[in-house]
Amino acid sequence: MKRYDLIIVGAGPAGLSAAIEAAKKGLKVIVFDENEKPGGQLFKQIHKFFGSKEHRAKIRGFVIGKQLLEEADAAGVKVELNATVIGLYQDKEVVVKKGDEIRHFKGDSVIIATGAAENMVTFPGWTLPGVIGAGAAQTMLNLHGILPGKKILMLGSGNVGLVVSFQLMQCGCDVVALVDAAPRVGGYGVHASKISRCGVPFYLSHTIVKAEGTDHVSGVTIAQVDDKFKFIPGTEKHFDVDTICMAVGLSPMSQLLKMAGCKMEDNPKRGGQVPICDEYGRTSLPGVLVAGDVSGIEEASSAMIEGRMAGLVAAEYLGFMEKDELDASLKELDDALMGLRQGMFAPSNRGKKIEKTEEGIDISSNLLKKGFVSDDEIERFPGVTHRVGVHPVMECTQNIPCNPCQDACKKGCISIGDNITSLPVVVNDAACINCGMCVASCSGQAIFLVDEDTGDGMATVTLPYEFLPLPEPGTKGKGLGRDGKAVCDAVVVSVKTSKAFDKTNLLTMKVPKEYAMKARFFKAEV
Amino acid sequence: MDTRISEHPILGKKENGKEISFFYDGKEMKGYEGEPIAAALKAAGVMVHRYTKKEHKPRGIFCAIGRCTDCVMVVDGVPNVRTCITPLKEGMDVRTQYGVSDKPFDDVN
Amino acid sequence: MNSVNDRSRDIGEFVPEPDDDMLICRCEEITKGEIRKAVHDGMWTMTEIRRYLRTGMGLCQGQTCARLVKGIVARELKISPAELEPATSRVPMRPIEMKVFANEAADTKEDW
Amino acid sequence: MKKTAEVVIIGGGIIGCSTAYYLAKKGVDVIVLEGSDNIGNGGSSRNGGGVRQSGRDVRELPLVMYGIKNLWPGLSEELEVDCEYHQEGNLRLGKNEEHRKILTRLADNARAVGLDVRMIDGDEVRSINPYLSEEVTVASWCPTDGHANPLTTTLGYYKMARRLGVTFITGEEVKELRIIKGKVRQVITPNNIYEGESVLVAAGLFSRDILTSVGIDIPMTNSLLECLVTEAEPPMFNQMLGTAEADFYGHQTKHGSFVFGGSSGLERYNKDNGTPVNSSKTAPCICRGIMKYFPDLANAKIVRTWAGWMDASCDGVPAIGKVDEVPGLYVACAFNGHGFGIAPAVGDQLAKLIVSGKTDVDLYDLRYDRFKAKI
Repeated sequence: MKRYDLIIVGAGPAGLSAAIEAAKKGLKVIVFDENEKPGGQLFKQIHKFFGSKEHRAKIRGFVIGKQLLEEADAAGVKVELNATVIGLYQDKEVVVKKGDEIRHFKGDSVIIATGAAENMVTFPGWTLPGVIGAGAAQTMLNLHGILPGKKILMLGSGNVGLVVSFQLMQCGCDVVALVDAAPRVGGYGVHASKISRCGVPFYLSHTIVKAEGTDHVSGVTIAQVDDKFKFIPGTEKHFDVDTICMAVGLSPMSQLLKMAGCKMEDNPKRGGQVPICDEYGRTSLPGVLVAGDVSGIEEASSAMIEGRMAGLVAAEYLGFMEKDELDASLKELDDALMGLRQGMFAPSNRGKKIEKTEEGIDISSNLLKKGFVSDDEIERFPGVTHRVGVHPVMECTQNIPCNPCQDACKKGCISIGDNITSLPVVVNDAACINCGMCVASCSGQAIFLVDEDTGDGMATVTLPYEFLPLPEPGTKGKGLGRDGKAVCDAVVVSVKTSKAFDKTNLLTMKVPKEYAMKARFFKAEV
Repeated sequence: MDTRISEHPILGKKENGKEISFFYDGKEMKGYEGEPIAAALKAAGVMVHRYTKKEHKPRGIFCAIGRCTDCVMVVDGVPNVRTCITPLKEGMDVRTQYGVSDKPFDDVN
Repeated sequence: MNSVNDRSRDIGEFVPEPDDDMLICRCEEITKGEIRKAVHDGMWTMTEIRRYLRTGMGLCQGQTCARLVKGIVARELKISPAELEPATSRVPMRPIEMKVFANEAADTKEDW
Repeated sequence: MKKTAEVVIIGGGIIGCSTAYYLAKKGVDVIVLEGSDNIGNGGSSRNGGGVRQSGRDVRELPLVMYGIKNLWPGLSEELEVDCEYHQEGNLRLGKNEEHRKILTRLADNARAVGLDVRMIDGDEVRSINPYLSEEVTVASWCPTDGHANPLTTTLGYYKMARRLGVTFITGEEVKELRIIKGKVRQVITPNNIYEGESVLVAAGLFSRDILTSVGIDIPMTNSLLECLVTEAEPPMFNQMLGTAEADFYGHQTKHGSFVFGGSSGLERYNKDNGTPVNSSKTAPCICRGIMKYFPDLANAKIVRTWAGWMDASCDGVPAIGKVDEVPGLYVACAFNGHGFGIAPAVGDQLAKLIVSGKTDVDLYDLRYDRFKAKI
């Protein structure tokens, strides 16, 4: 039977990262993926990633996908696509279907990096065409260039729900509501703010009563729920929609491991049924490893590190590297992983109600309940200051592991410090030159350049703008508040694009000066 | 608003395959070679892929990645083909699936 | 790990609920009420439920409903879902045509 | 937790469940102990669903004929579950002279004990089942054979027995039996000791080890059998099928899927990883076998495969009945991969035997101590 040093199932961020590391150590590696294209979910992720440089922060997911593929190719990794692993048998035998035949392979080691599957919730009408997973929306939009619908309700306020809502709007869809049964927004506040200011209303403590329609979705009714998740009569709201997206969490796709006889556990903290494994992915079966979401739901950034760890462990297991060398490498990767697992959204904080930032500042309650920081709350955060002339306003109010803004400003206006989760601070004595690099570098699109008084009773606000068409200078419209409601008249001064901005355009609008700290989005007059 | 995204603010213009013809319930339609059958149908406004066996209820795209098997149709005479991951080919005969065949139920037209 | 399970333990009577007609297994069209009733008929494991009702035995093999069914069964038994062992995973991970499954490529083939 | 009953049954498979049900119907107090976490977890849930007389050894034929005549027809109503019983015949297929010889011998033996089974030619085979390929030239045809759903039938017996007050305890692995004052009395598990006036060992493959504890040995071995099931297809045929070569067997279920079992020849030597799992070689082999007979099924998609341990005796038929030398002890094991169809009859007769000491069908040929040296 054909034998490889290492067989990897899944060519997503974890699988590819594992393959690269292992191949660099000299292992003969093959990666199988059932999809037509590699990269797992990376090619559907068009937003800039969080983290620091070592985590490939501020690079868009699909670009990271391309980078990984190039690295895998350079390292001599074989990636077999349209190759469905139909079973992981005893003795580390992998059976693969490709085209009109199946093949048997043996791996001296096997890494399972099959990722996760979407969870679903039920409500009357949930089987109607038009009710889809948020992942399905992302696949249709970003891989196939097709709109899943035109008027959409998103269920779920985790990062997936928030990010996909933004992606839908980027393609011109109307997201009529973002609904979550939980009383607080689950995902990053910056992701929520990004869609709030575009006018998406948030309905927390609400869920779907029913989807309406005969052959496909034509509407949806939601209602408020009490603390036991029971509907409160009389709170029903109806929306005309053609699509309902569900973004209600992910479950590890660990079936292959169970099939192979790995010891499994149901671990709610890891998202469901997972193999029992150590921190480097070793399962109960010698030589069978796991990496990425299959062993616990996290982000692509951590999946890449876990993949690298598993690849190295496999290399050492098969004698391609020494134990000391492995330990040293793992130590480094441990630190990188720890960096990502910090802050308010760290896996260890799941389910905890966090009231204050690490700096001791009260978290914006409006952000958690409505998806945006209110005008009176924003002033208490260290990224928000007032100065004469143009200066950065960083509406970053939660401790998340991310620091590209600090490096983006060559003038040293922005400081995060060594603790990657600290809130960015404006360093007052440095001079902002209005270059816009901070605005473009912020993965959360939370940085604005504001000149609070241009002398004529007006102010300018520069904001990140990732929509088409780009408005021409002179375009008249409205300045929208953080809640997405029109607060004032606004005129576009300029729209700057640059390769360095990586598709994040910088739209500068002029607004009456009293709205300098209120207007955060521009909407052209129709 | 067209269902196909002509230009994306981040991904730019999409490179499509060759435009080809296929048949949906006998009706000629256009799509791009190699895109999933489901994408071509979606672009043409088709929502219902099948009607279920027991309850005769409509189903369409749900997961879009070949897992849930809700979007299956009868393709070139073969039932239960996952249209969300099956590439479109010139002249393909794609039919609504009723239960496990392309023979309509009496109560669904 | 087996844990001793007395199937005579009192789990109360089956009480109909308003959403009993909610479809849970999309492939086999099994409702919440059918699953709840099966628990009261003595089907206390995920494996017994699927063998008795066919939940998760359809084309997708439980990819969508497994988690939902588990929640319903656990609630009926008044235990945590984590206590319920999922049904066994089996080959093939995706549906595969008989002619393809039958067609084993020769080991000597060297293209990949 | 209840630990004493008139009858303690070891094994929650279809034999244990059906015996418990028929005993409970007679008012007998029963405890069933199942070693795994699931009722019906062995062959009961892993077989091909045949309810068949033809092809069986004449020693077990009277018992299965009794069940098909008296029990199977009303079973769905009785168990309040759809057993999906179809009595539309069994075709045992052959392709050559050698097959004809095997089939003819089996048919002759069966006719001798009164079963209606006859040899038919290829054309008649295709008039019964038009999907069979031209390669099929001969078959034995038994019109009173059929098939049913092993999952719902097994769990149906369990459900009804439980409803009648039988105590079922799963995850209770029996380690030994104890004789007290000359009579079997105690059933010992790692956690508990159960007591019964009578004890039935119906634990499949595990029966041998359990019986060993009271000095009874039934020569049995194991073999890993494998099955597969397709997606639902439009209804094609209702017969149960087998072949002279025994390379595959199966039927189309009410649901529309095809359930087929089969062999690769490696069954006796396959291993498992703690639970019975498929070998990588068997399913492809079964598929090739099926396609030779049913070219139309080439596009049918397999959605699942599974494996199960078969308890095989050295002479191919089960050991059923009273263990004379250990008062109070009964056995029903070593069903050799065809225990499902016969199970209702076994349960019914064992219940009668335990309660009254009498059976309708003579079980003498199946007694536990029949195994003798060849010379």
